[in-house]
Amino acid sequence: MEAINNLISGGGVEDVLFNVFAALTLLCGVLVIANPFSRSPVTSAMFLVLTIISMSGLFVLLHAFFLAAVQILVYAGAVMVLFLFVIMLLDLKEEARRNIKFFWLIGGLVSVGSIFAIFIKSLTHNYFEEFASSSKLPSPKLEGDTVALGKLLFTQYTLPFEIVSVLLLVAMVGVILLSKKKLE
Amino acid sequence: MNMSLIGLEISVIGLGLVLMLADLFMPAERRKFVGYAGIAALGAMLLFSFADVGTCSIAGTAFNGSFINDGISLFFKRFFILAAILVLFIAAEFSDRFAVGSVAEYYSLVVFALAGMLFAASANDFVMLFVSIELITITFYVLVSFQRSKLASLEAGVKYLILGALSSSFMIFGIALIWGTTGELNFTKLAAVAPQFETSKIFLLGVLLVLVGLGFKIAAFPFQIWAPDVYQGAPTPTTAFLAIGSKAAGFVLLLRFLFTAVPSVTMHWGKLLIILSGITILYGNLCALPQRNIKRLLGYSSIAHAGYLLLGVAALNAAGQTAILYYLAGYLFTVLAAFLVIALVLRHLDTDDISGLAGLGQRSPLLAATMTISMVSLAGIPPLAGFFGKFLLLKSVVEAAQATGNQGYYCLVFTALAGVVMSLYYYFGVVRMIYWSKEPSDMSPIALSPAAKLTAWICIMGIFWLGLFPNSVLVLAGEAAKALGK
Amino acid sequence: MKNEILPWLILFLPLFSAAAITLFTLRRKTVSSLISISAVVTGFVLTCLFLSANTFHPTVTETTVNWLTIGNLSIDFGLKLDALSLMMMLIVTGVGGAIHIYSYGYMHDDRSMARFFACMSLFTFSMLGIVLANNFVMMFIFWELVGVSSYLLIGFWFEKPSAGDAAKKAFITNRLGDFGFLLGILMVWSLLGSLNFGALNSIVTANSAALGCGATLAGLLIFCGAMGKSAQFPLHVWLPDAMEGPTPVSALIHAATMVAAGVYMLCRTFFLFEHSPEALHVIAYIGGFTALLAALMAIQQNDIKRIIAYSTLSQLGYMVMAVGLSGPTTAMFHLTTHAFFKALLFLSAGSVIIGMHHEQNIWQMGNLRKKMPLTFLTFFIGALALCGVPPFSGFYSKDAILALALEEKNYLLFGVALFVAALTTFYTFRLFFVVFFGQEKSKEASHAHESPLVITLPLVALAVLSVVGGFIGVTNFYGSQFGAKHASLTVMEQFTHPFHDVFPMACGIGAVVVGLFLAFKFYKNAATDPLPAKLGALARWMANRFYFDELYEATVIRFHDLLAQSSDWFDRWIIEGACIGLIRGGTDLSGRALRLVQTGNLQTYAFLFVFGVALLLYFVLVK
Amino acid sequence: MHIGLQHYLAVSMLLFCLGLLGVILRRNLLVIYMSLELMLNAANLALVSFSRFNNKLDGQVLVFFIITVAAAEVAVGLALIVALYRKRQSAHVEDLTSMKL
Repeated sequence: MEAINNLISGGGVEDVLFNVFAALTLLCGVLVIANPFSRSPVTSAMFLVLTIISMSGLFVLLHAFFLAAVQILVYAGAVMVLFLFVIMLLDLKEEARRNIKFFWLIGGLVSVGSIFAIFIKSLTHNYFEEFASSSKLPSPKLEGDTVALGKLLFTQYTLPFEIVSVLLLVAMVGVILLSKKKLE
Repeated sequence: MNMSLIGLEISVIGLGLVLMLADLFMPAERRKFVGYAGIAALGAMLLFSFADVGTCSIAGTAFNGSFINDGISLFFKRFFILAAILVLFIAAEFSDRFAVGSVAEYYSLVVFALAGMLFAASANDFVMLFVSIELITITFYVLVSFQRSKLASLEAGVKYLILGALSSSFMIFGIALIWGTTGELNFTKLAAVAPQFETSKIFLLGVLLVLVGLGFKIAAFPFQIWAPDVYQGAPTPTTAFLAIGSKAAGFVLLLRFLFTAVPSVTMHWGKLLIILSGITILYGNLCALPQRNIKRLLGYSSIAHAGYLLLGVAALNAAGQTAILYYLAGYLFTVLAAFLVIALVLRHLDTDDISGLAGLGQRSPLLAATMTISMVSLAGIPPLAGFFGKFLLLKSVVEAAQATGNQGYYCLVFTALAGVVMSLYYYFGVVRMIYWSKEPSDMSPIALSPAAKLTAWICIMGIFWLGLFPNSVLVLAGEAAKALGK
Repeated sequence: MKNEILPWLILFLPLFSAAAITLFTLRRKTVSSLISISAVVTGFVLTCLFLSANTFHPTVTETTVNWLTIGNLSIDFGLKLDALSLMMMLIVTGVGGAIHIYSYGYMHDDRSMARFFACMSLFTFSMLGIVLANNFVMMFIFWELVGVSSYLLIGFWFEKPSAGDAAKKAFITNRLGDFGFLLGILMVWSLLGSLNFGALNSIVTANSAALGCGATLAGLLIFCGAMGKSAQFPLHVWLPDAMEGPTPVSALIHAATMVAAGVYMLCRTFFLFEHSPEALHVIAYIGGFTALLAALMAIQQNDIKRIIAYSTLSQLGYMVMAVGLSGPTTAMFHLTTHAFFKALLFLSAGSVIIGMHHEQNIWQMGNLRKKMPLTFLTFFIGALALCGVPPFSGFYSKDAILALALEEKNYLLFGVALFVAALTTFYTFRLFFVVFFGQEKSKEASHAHESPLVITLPLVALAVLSVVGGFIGVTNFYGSQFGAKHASLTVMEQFTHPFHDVFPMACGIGAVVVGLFLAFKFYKNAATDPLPAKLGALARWMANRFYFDELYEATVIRFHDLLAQSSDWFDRWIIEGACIGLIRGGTDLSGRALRLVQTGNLQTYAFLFVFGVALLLYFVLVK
Repeated sequence: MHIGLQHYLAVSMLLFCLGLLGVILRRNLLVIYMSLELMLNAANLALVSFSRFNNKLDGQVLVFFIITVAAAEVAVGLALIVALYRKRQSAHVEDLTSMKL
C-alpha cells in the first residue's frame, strides 16, 4: 500500500520506469554481445533493436521526445534493417564456436573491467556527488521537442548540418562504388 | 556573421560536385583530365588564399563562434590544399590502376576529404570537430578500400573502419562527458570555465577520451597499431593523403583542443605527453628496422614522425607549436615525394617490396634523386627540410626543459636523437637499394609524364627551400602559432 | 669590397662546380674534371690573394647574412675569417687542389669520372663550410654534408659490395658521433643562449663559470662529434674500411678534409674546453690511446693503403692528444704538416698502385726504386716527414707535441708519444724497404713503370711542402690566434727553434733512430731473404751473429705481434662486435620483437587499442 | 533513493563497456559492428541525460548529428563488409590477416 502511494505521489513512476527501461537496455545489450543460446548475427541484431527501443524509452523519460522518435525511426527502423538485410544477403551461418583463447578473454575482461572501474570511480568522485545532489531533477524548461531542436539546428548548428549533408553524399557515393556489382 | 569566411570551403565542395558530375560528360579515356582540371582549380584557390582580395583569409569567427578563421586555420588550409593538389597529381599517375568507371569519383572523394580537412582547420567547437573529423574519416574508408579488386585494399579498409569507429566512439563519449560537466561545446568558452573543473575526474576522463580519438588520427602510441596495415593495403595515392592530410588534420584539431579548449588541463600533462611522444618515436623506428615492404616501412616511419611532432606538443610552448607547423610543411613535400616515386615505380608490380626500387638510379635518375632526397630529409640530415624541422622541435623541447626544469625533457631529447640514429639504418637501406643493388630484374627506363616530372620537381624544390631558407615559412608558422594563445 | 666578396666566392665555387657537373656535363669527363679542378685551384689562388690583400696579417673578421630568427635565437649564415680558418682554407684548397689535379690522371679511365669530380667538389664545399662557419648550427650542417659526401665518395665503386658496406659504416659511425655533437650543441645553447663562436667566446671569457658544472659534459658531448669525424677510439673503425674508395679520395679524407674536421672543430671551440680540465684530460688520453693502438695495428698490415691509413689514425691521436694537453697551436701545426706529408704519402702510394696495376699487397712489390725513381723519392720524403726526421716538417710538429707533453708534466703521455714515434718509424720503413728495395716479388713489380706527369707533378709540389712545412711560419700564424710561445719568430729561428728544448728533441730523434734501426734490421733482411726455408739454412749462422736479434724476435717482436693481433682482435670483436654490434643487434632484435604485436588480426588490434586506453586512463586518473 | 543523473550515466557507461567487450571478444565483423553501435548509443544516452540535467538542448543536437553520422558510417561499413565477403567468402576477423608484421 505504501509502495503504491509512493509511486503515485513522488515521481515514483518515473523511477520505476527508469529501472525497467535501464534493465531492459542492459539485458538486451548483454544479449547482443553474448547470447548463450544463439551465436547467430540475426539474434544479435534483433536484440540490438530491442536495446534501441528500450533506450528510446529512457529518452522519453529525459524529455527528449524528438530524439526518442528518431531513435526508433532511424536506428531501429533504418539502420538495423540495413544490418538485417546484409545478414540475409550474405547468408551468414552461425558463428562457429571456435575455442576462445583464454588469454584474450581474460585480457579483454580485465582491460574493459578496469576502464569500467575508472568510469564508475570518476562518477562517484566528490565533485560529482555535490553536482548531482544540488541539482535534483530540474523542472524541464526546455523540452526536447521538434520545434526547439529545429530552431537550434538551423541557427546555431547550420554549418555542421550542411557538412553532414556532404557526408551523406560521400557515404552514398562510397556505398555505390563499393557494392556496384561490376566495375569494368 | 560573415558568410564569406567560408568561401574557400564552399568552393572546394563545389569543385567536388563538379568533378563528380564531369564524369558523366567525359569519355572514359580522357578522365585523367578531370584530375588536372581539379588540380588547376585547387591551384587557383591556393593562390586566392594568398591574395589579399579574397575574404577567406580574413580573421574572424562565424556561426556563433563555431567556425573560426585565424592564423593557424589559414596556415593549415593552405597546407591541405597544397597536399590535395600533389595527391591529385599522384592519383592521376596512378589512375590506370583503378577501375575505369571510378576514376573521377576518386578525385571528387579526395576533394571532399579536403573539404573535411578545411573545416577541421577552422573547427572551434566540438560539433564541428566531430562532424569534420567524421567527414574525413568516412571519406577515407572509401578511399582506402577503393581498389576493391585487391583483397589487401579491402582488408585495410575494414581494419581502418572498425578501429576508426572504435576511436570515434571513445571520442564522442569524451565529448559527452566534457559537455556534461562544463555545459560548453565552444572551445573559447570552454577555456574560460575549464580551470574550475580541473579537479573533476569525470571532466578529465572526457578530455582523455577525446585525446584517444585524436591520437588515433595521428597514429600516436598506444593508438598507432592500425597505421602499418592500412598504409600497406590502401592504394598509394590514398596512403599519401592519409600520411599527410589525415595526420595534419589530427594535429590541427589536437593543437586546438589542447591549447585553445583545455589549456589549463594540458599544462599539467607535460609528463604524459613526454612519455607518449618518446614511446611513439621508439615504436615507429624499431618496428621499421626489419621492414622490407616499402609502404609498410613508411607506415612505421609515419608513426615515428607522429612521435617527433608530439615533441612540439609536449614542449607546451609557442616554439613547439611553431615547430610542429614547420615540420608538417617539410613533411608534406618529403612524404609526397616518396609516395610519388612508389606510385610510379611500383604500380605495375604486385608487391611493394623494397627490391622493386632496385636499379632505379639507372632506370630514372629523376625519380631516384627524388626518393633519395626524400629519404635523406626524413632521416633528418641537413640542409634539408627534415633536419630543420627536427632541430626546431628539439630546440623547443630544450627551451621547455629550461623553463620548467623538468628533467624528463632531456630524456625525451635523447630518445628522439636515438630514434633519428636508428632511422638512418632503414632510410639508407632504401637509398642503397636504389643505387647499389645487385642485378635488378627489370632495367627498362621509366617513362615519365610531364605532370609527374613537375610533381617531382615541386617536391624537391619544397624540400630544399624549407631546408635552405626556413625563414619564409617560419614566419608564417610563427604567426599561425600565435593564434593558439597558449 | 673585394674582401667581402672573396671568401663567399671561395666557399661557393666548389658548390657551383658540383651543381654544374651534375646538371650539365655528367656525360663529358674532361670538361667536368676541368670545371672541378679549376674551382678548387681558383679557390686556392683567391685565398692567397685575400691573404696578401690583408698583408698576411689575419685580423678576425666576420661577414654574415642573417639566415633565420627563431624566437630569441638568431642564426646567421656567417663566415669567420681568422688565422685558424684562413690557414685551414689554404690547406683545403691547396692540398685539395693538388689532389684534384692528381685525380685527373688517376681516374682517367673510370667511366664515371664526371660523377667522381662532382662528389669531390661537393666534398670540398662541405669542408670549406666547416672551416668558415661562425656558429654551431652552420658548422653542424656542413659537418653532416661532409658525412653525406664522404658516403658518396667511399661508396664510389659501388659495384663492389665492400665499398657499399664501407660507405654505410663510415656514415653510420659518424652519425653516432654526431648524435653526441648535436646533444652538445643543444646543451651549449641551453646553457649559454647563443651559438655564435664569437659571442660564446666572449660570454665564456667574461664569466668563466658560465658553463658551470655542465662544462665537462658539454665538452665531452661536443668531443663525440670530433671522435666520429677524426676517427678516435672507439669510433675509429670506419677509417681503415674507408680505403675502399679510390686513392685520391683516401688522400682527401686523410689529409685535407674529413678527419681534419674533428681536430679543427676542437681548436675552433677550444675556448669552451679551456674551462674543463676534466674534459681535456679525457680528450688527451683518448688521443694518446688511439695513437698507440693504431700504431700497433699498422705493424701487422700488408696492404699499402691500410698501413698509411693506420698511420693517419695514429697521427690523429697525436693531434687530439695535443688539444687535450691544451695546445691547440701545436695540434693545428701538426695537422698542417700532416696534411702535406700524408697527402704526399697517399698519392705516392696511389702512383705505386697504378704502376703495379692495382696491386696493393706490399709483399707483391719490391725494388720499385729503380722502376719509379720519382715516386720513390717523393715517398721517401713523405716517410721521413712522417717519422719526424729533421729538418722535415713532421719533425717540428712532432717535436712540439713531445715538448708540450713534457711541459704539461704528463710523463705517461710523453712516454706513449715517444713509443709511438718509434713504432711509426718502424712500420713506415718496413713498408718503405719492402716496397722499394729488395727484389721484385711479382711479375707486376718487374713491369712497373713511372706514372705520367699529371700524377707526379702534384707529388713534387707536396714533397716541397713536406720539406719546408715545418719552418715557414705556420706556428706564427696559428700562434697569433691562440697565443703560443713560439709566436713571431723569423723563419731562421723557426728552423732552429726545437733546439731550445733539447731533451724532448733528443728523445724524439732517438725514437726515430731506434725505429729505423729495427726496421732496417728486419726488413732489409726480409727483402733479400723472404723465404723461411732459406732462413732455416742460415739459422745457425744467424743465431750466432744476431743473438740480440733473436732475443728481440722472441720478446719484442713476438710481443708486438701479440699486441698487434690482440688489438686487432679487440677492435674487431669487442669494439665492433660487442659494443657496436650489441647496440645494433639489440635494437634490431627489439624491433623484430616489437613488430610481433602487429599480428594483422583486427581483434588483436582492437584489444591493444582498448588496452592502451585503459593504460592511459589508469596512468592519468588513478596514479 | 531518487533516480538522478548518476544512474543514467551508470547505465550509459555500462552499455559503453558492453559494446567494448563485444568489439574485443566477438569475431564476426557484423557483430563487432553492432557492438560499435552499442557504444555510440551509450554516448547518446549520456548526452541526452546531461542535456536534461544541464537544461540545455545542445547535447540533443549533437545526438542528432551522431545518429546521422552513424547511419552514414553503417552504410559505408556494411558495403565494405559485403565487398569483402564477396571477395573472401568470410566475415570473420581471423581470415583477414594477409598483412602483418
